Amino acid sequence: MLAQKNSSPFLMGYRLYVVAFFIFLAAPLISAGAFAFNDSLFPALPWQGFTLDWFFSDTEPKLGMFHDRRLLQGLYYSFVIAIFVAALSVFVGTTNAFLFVRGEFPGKNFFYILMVVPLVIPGVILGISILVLASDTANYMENRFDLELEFLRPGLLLVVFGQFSFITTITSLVITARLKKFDATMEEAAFNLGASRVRVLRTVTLPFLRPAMIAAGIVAFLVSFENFNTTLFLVGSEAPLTITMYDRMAKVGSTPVLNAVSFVLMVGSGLLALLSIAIQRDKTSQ
Amino acid sequence: MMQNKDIKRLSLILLFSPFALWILLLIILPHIGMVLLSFREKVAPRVYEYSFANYLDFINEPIYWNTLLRTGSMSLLVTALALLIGFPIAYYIAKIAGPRARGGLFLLCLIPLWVSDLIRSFGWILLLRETGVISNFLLWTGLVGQPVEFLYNDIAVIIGLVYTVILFMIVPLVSTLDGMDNSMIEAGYNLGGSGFTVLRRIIIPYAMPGIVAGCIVTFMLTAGSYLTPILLGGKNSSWFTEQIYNQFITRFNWEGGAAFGMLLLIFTSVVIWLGLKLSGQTLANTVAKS
Amino acid sequence: MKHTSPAYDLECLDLAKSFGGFRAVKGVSFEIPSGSFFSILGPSGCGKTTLMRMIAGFEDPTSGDIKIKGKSVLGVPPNRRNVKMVFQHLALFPMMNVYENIAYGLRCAGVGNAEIKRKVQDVLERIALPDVGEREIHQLSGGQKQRIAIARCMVLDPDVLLLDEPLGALDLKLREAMKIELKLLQHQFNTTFIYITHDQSEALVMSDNVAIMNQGIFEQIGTPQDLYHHPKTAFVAGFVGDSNRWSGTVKSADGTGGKVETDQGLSMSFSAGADQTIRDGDKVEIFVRPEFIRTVRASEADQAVTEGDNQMSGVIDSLLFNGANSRVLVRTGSGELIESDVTVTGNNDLKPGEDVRLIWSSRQAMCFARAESA
Amino acid sequence: MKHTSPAYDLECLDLAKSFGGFRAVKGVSFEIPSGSFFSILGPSGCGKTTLMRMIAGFEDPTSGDIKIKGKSVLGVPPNRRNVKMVFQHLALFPMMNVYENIAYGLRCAGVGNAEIKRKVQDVLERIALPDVGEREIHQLSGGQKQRIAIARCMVLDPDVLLLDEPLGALDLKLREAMKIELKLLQHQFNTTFIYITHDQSEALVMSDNVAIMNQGIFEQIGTPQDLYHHPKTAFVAGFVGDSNRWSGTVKSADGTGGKVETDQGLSMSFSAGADQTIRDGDKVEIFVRPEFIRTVRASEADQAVTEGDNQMSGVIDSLLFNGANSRVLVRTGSGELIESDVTVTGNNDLKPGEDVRLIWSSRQAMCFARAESA
Amino acid sequence: ETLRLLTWGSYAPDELVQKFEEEYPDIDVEVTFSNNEEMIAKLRATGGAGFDLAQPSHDRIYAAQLEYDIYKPLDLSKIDTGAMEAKLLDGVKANTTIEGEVYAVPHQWGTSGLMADKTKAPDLSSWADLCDPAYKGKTSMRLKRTILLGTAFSMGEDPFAAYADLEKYQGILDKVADKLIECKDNIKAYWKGGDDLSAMMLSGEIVASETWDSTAYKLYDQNQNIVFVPPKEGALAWIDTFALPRKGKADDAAYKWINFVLRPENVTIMSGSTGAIAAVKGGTDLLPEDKKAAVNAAFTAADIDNLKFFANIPPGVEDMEGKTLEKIKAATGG
Ligand SMILES: Nc1ncnc2c1ncn2[C@@H]1O[C@H](COP(=O)(O)OP(=O)(O)OP(=O)(O)O)[C@@H](O)[C@H]1O
Ligand SMILES: Nc1ncnc2c1ncn2[C@@H]1O[C@H](COP(=O)(O)OP(=O)(O)OP(=O)(O)O)[C@@H](O)[C@H]1O
Ligand SMILES: NCCCCN
Ligand SMILES: [Mg+2]
Ligand SMILES: [Mg+2]
Repeated sequence: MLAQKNSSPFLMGYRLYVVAFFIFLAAPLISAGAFAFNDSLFPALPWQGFTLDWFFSDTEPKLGMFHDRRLLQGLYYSFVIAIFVAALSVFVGTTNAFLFVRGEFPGKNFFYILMVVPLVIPGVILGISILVLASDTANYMENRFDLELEFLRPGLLLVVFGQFSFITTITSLVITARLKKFDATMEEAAFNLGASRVRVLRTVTLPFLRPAMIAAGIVAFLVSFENFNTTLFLVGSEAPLTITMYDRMAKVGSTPVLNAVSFVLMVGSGLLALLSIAIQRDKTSQ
Repeated sequence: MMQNKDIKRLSLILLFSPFALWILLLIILPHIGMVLLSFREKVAPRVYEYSFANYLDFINEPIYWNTLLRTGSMSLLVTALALLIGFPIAYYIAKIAGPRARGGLFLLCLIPLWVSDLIRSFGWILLLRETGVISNFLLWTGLVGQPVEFLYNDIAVIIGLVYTVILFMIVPLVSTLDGMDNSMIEAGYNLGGSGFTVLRRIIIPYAMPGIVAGCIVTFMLTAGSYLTPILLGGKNSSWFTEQIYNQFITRFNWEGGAAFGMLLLIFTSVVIWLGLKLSGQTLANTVAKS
Repeated sequence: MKHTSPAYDLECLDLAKSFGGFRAVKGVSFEIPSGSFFSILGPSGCGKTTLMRMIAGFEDPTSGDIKIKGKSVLGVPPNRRNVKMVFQHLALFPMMNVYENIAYGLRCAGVGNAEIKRKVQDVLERIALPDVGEREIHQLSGGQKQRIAIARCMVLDPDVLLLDEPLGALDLKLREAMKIELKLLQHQFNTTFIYITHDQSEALVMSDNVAIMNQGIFEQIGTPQDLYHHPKTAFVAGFVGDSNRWSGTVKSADGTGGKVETDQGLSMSFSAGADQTIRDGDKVEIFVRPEFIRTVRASEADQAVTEGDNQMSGVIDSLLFNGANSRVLVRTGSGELIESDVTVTGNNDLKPGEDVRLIWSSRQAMCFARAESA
Repeated sequence: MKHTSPAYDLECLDLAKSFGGFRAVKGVSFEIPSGSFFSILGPSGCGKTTLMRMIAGFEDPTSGDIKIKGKSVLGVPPNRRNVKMVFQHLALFPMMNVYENIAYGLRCAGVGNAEIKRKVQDVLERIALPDVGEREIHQLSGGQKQRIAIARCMVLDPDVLLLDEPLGALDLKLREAMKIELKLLQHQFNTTFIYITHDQSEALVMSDNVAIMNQGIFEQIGTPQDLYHHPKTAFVAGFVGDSNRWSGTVKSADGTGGKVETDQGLSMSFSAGADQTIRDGDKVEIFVRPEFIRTVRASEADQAVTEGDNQMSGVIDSLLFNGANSRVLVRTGSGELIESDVTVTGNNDLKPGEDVRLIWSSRQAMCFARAESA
Repeated sequence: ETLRLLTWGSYAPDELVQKFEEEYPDIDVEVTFSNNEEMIAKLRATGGAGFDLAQPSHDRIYAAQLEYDIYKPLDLSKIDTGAMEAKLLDGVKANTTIEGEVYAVPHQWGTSGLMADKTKAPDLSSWADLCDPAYKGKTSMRLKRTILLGTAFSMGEDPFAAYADLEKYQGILDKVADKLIECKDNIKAYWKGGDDLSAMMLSGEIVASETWDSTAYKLYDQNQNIVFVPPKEGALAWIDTFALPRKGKADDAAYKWINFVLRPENVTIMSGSTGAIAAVKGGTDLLPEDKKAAVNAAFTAADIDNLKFFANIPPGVEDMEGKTLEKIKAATGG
C-alpha cells in the first residue's frame, strides 16, 4: 500500500493532511453554528458571551428562531417540499431502476444517459427552463382559452417539480445500483415456491430494495432541503427555508438567528445522515 | 415466463411512462422552450420577433464572453484543485483508514451536505472577513500587525467553491478506489515500482472512471453555482450564472437570459465532451456509475 | 417408451429449446422413476441449466413435452408446478430469517400459521438443524445454507426436486462432505432428485442414474458404474473418469477387438466399446484408464504376473504423489506421456528416472470409431 | 541451523508477527534450497499469508530475520526485494494489456525498450503463449491469466517466487490441469517457488518439500511422502490425506506399539507415530487411512491372506462409487462408520448390505498421544 | 383568507402583522421579501398572480405595467387617501396613471445618499467622494441604478432629463461607467443588501458608502458616529407604493392592510422597522424618537428641498442600465 510503515514520517504527514482537511470541512459550519450562541445582535466577533436567546427568546430584537414565524413557516414549507420531492423521486427512481436493470428496449443506452443528464445541468438553468415553459404554457392558456392554470405559476408545485427534475437522477442511480446487485434467481426461487408475481415483488424484490429506497429518500430529502439555485426561480409566495434565509440575509440583515437556524439544520441533517447509515448497514447488504 | 409476452410489454410500458413523463416534461420540453425563447427578440413592448439577436448580443459584447470564459476557467481550476485536494483524502479513506474509521471518515466528508450553500457561504464569510475569525486569530498570534481581508476576492470564491464541491469529487473516487483490489497496489510495488510509479501507472489509471465522474460533476456544479461566487466574490468577480440571473431579474430580459442559459449549457457540455474524449471515458461508465 | 405410466415422477419427451438460432437443447427424452436420484452431467454450456429451467417452467420448450406425475405441464406457470428447485447460489432470501424462508412457500399456498409452524419445525429436524429457525441467513455456514435451501423446497412436498450445481459455491472440504449428506437427505425425504453438475465425482458418488449431456443431447443414461465401465461413446469415455487417450487406426479387427496402431506409432490390442463394431482400417479413439495400467520396474517385469496383453516400456518422468491417489507420468519411446496410478507406501517406491514397463489388458482398452470431423 | 550459507535462496529465522495482541505467526524457522518447490500447507487462518507477506516485505516481522540469498532483507522495502509474488486473485493490471503487464516490472527497473520487447517475447514463449501480447486481460481465460501472472514475475528473474493460493479462483478441471503445469513451469524457470495452499492435493503433487502450518507454527517440514507416511503429529496425520480417526486409551504398549481400545469400544493394535513414545494408559488418537483398509466379504474372509493384525466385522452401508477412487462406508457392530477404499471393476463388486470384514495392519494404524485440552 | 404581501424586507414587521391579524382574525398574512427588480420579475412570471399586494417604488410601475400587464387599477374609494401627504399622493398618481386608471398610492418614502463615519471621513459630501483616493479601499456602493444616477448628477448631468432621449442617456451612462470603473480601485466591495453593508460599516472595514437612508439610521442607533449624508447634488428620493397584482385574490384584505398601516399608531411601528418616513401627513413627526434624531442629524431643510425624486423609468432604460452595471462589474479596474 501507499503507506506501509505505520510510523514513517510520510504517513504522519499524510495523517496531518487528512486532519487538516477535515478541519477545513468543519470550519465554516462550526463558525456558522457557534455564532448562534453569541450574545450579540450581529453574527460577528467580538464574542459577547453565551446565550440561547437566538433559539428561545420571544422578544425583539433577539427574537429566537423558535418564535420567528417566518423562519418557522419557511421550515414548514421546506419540509412539505422535501417530503413530496423525496416521495416522488423515490417512486420514479424505483421504476427507473426496474426499467434500466430489467427492461430490454431499443435505445436503452441512450435513454440511460438521458437519465443521468439532469444531474449535470446547472440548477439555475433547470429552474429557468421550467419557469419559462410553465409560464409560457400558462400565458398561452390564458390568452387563448381564458383558462387560468394557477399550478403552472411559481409556487410550491413548480418548486417540487424543479427539484424533482434532477433529484430523481440521484435516486435512480442509488436504487439502480442496488437492484443490479439483486440476484434475479431470488425472484425465480420465490416463483418456484409458488408465489404470484405481485407477491414476489412485495415480499422479495421490494424488501431487498428497501434500504436503498430509504437511503435515496433521505438523500433526496436533504438535497431538496438545501436546494437554492433551482428553487430561486420557481418559488412563489410560499418560500422554503433557504430562500427565507437568503431574503433575510440579503434584504433585511442577518442576526445570529440565522446561525441558530444553521445550527438546528446541522443537527437535523446529521441525525438523518446517521439514520441513513444505520439503514444501509442492514442485514441484506453484508 | 415467456408465455406472457403481453404482460412483459405492458410492464415495460408502465415502467417507461414515469421516466418518459419526467424527462419529457421537466427536461426536454423546458429546454426546447428555452431554445425557442432564446431566438426571440423584443422589438417593442409586447412585440417579439424571431432572430439571433440575443446570441449576436453575446458575441458582440466582450463582457459576456469574458465572463463565460472566466467562469469556465475558474471552474476548471476549482475542479483541478478539488481533485488534487480530494484524491489523497479519498485514497486515505478507501485504502489506509481501518475498516471502522472508514465509515466515520466518509460520514465526515458528507458533513458539508448537511447544510445549504447559503449557510456554508455564510460560515465562510464569518471566517474570512477582515474582522472575521481567521483575521482575528492571526492578529492574536501576532503573525500580522493589522486585520487582513480574505473575503471579496477570487481566492475566497475558489475556496468556497472547492469547499462546496469537493464532496462530489471524493464520493466517486472513494467508490472506485474501494473497488480496487489492494493486491493490485502491492503487485505494483512487488514488481519493483516506486510509490510514484505505482500511483501514476496503476492507481490513477484504475481510478480514472471515478476521477472523470468526479470532475464532470464538480465542474458542472461549479459552473452552475450561484450563491457562493455572489456572496464571497469581490468587486471584480462576475459569474455567468449571475449574468443569467441579471438578465432575467434585473433586466427583465428573458430572451437574453434564455440565450445565456443555452450558452452556458453548450459551453459546459463542450468542455465535458472534450474531457471525456481526452480521457477516453464515456458518460455511461463514469457519472452513471457513481 | 411408456408415455403415461404414473410410475414416473418426471418424463421429458423429445424436449428441445432454441434461443434465436442457437439450439441449446436438441430433443431430449428420459423418464425418472419415483424416488430416485438422477444426475445430469455435462460440460459447461451443454444445456443442463436450460433443460432444468424448462422443467421448472422458467423457459418454454420450443418443442416436446414435459410430464410430471404423468400430466403434461406445458403452459402451467412456474408457481403452479409442484417441482421445486435449489439454485446454484441457493437464492435464500436475505431479508427473512431461516424460519421465514422455509415458511415462504407455505404462506404462498395459504397454509395456516399453526400448520406452518409444525411443518417448518418438522423439516428443520429432518435436516438436523432444529434450532436455527430464528437465525438470519448470513449467520449460517455454507453447509447449513445448503440444507436450508433444500428444506425450503422439501417442506412443500414436491414431486421432483431440481438441484442446479448446488455445491458449486462451496469450498473443497465442504463439497466433499455435502456430497454424502445430499445423498442421505434424498434417502430421508425419498423424493425424486434431479441433480445437475459438471463435476463427475459428484454425479458418480450420489446418483442412482446419470445422464451424460453434451451439446444439447443426452449421450448416455445409466448407472454410474455402467457409464464408467461401459461408456457408449468416446465422449462419455473421455468425460467420465480420467483416461489416457490415443487416436489411431485399426490394423486388424474381429468386430469386438483387435489390434490398433496409434498415430504416434504405439501398437496395442483393444476391445470395442459398448455397442461398437470396429472394422479394419477404421479411424478410432482408444481410452485406457490410469488405474488399469500397472507399472512395474523393468528389472522386475519378467517376474510380474503378465496378465495384461498390452505392454510398453518407458521411463518415469515424474511422480505425482497424492497419497492414495498417486500417479506416475511415464515417457514412452515415442516421447508421449502415459499416466498410470501407483500405490506409494513409502517403501521401495517407484522414482522418477527408473525404467519401467506398463502393462494393461486389452479388455481395459476401450475403442470407439472416430467421429469424422474437419 | 546454518544461518549464512548462500546455498539457500531463502532463510527465515524465528520469524514472528503479531497484530495487536494476536500472534498470527509464532516463530517460524526454515530454509529453502535453491531451485526447489516449497509448499506451505495449512488450514484457513493459520498464518500462511502473513508469513508470505513478511517475506515479500508488505508486513514487518515483530521479531526474527529473513534472509534472501544469505542477506537479511529486514528494512528493505518491498519494491527493492528480488522476491516476486503471484497473488491469489492474480492482481493483473486491467488497464494494461498483456504486454504492458509483463513489461511493467522491467520499466520500473529502467530497462530499455528493445530489451523489454525481447524479454517479454521470450517469457511469453516460455509459458507457451507467444501471441497474446496485444490482448487485454479480460480477453484471457483463467488458465492463461494464471500463466501471465507468473510470467510477469519471472521476467524479472526473481530469487524466489511466492504464490499465494493462485489456483483458488479457478474451476475444478482447470485446477487439476494447472497443478501439473505449475510444476512444469517451475522446472522450466528453475527458480525457487514458495507455494501457499490449503488444498493438500496441490501441495503433495507439486512440491519438493512441504511445511504443514497450524496456528502460526510449522508442525512439520518434509517431503510429501514423509508427511503422508510418517506424520509427526496428530494434526499432520489428520490434515494430510483422508483418515479414519479414533480417540482411545492404550491398554498395553511397549513404547512403539501395542493395543488400544477406542472410546467406542473397538480394540486394535497400533504402531506409534514417528518420534512418539506411547505408554500404557495414555489417551491417544489413532489414524488409519482408507486405502490401507482391505474390505473382504465375510464369506471369503478366511481364505483371504490375513496379513493385517487388525480385523473387524461390519455391514456395507453405502458404496460411494467414484471410478478409481471408490470407497465403501462400513457400519461396525458399535454403529460407527468406517471408510475403506475399494476397487470397483464392474465384476462381482461389493454392494450395500453385504457383510464384510475389514482388515488392516497395525503398522498403518498411527497413534499419537492426545494433547490435553479442555 | 390569506393576504400575500410582496414587499421589502422590514416593511412587514411581525409586531404589525400580529396586530393586524388580531384585528382581522380571518386574515392570515404571508410575507415575501423582495426588491424592485424581483417584484417585477416575479409578477411577470406569474402573470400578476401569486400575491395580493406589492410595494414597488413609484418609478418602477409605469413601464412594467405597460410591458407585462401585471397590476390592476386601484379603487381609490377604498383607500383612506385623506391620511396621505397630498404632495406625495399626487406625485405617485401622476407617475402611475395609465389610461385614466391609477395603479399605485404612496406608502413610505426615503432617500438614497451617502453614509459616513464622521470620525474617519468627515469631509464626505458628494457622490464623487466615494472615489476619493483618500478613502482607498474603504468605501462601498451597491451596483444598482442609484449609483449610476448619483454619479451622473455628480458629473453635472441630469439623467432624468435624458430619459426622453435614450441615445443621450446612453452617452451619459457610458461616461458614468468609465468613471465608476476607474473608481473600482477605491471600492472595498459592492454591497448587496442591508446586511453586508451594515457589517462592513460597523466593523470599520469601510468608512463611507452609498446607502439607503434607513440603513444609515439603523447604524446610527449602534454608533452615533455613523450618519446619513445627503449628497450635495441632492439625495435621490424614492417613494414605495401600494399596488395590486393583476390576479391578486384578496383585494379587500389588501385594502384593509393599506388602511391599517396608514393609521398613525401603526405608522410609528412601521417606520421604526423600515427606517423610512411614512407618506402620511406629518410623517416625520410619527417617526420613533431615535429615528427622528437620526433624520435630524442627517437632514437640514435645505437638503429636503434639494431632494431629487426618481423619475418614471421608460421602457428600455432598465436594460441599458443593466448592461452598464454588468460592464462595470466585469471590468477589472482594481
Ligand atoms: N437466455 C438465453 N439466450 C441465449 N442463449 C442462451 C440463453 N440461456 C442459455 N443460452 C445458451 O445455451 C447454452 C446452454 O446454456 P446452459 O446455461 O443451459 O448451460 P449449462 O449446461 O447449464 O452450463 P453451465 O455448466 O456452465 O451452467 C449456452 O451456450 C448458453 O450460452
Ligand atoms: N492486518 C491484520 N490485522 C489483524 N489480524 C490479521 C491481519 N492480517 C491477518 N490477521 C489475522 O492473522 C491470522 C492469519 O491470517 P492469514 O491471512 O495469514 O491466514 P492464512 O493462513 O493466509 O488463511 P487463508 O488460507 O484463509 O488465506 C488470521 O486469524 C487473521 O485474522
Ligand atoms: N426602495 C428602497 C427600499 C429600502 C429598503 N430598506
Ligand atoms: Mg448451468
Ligand atoms: Mg491467505
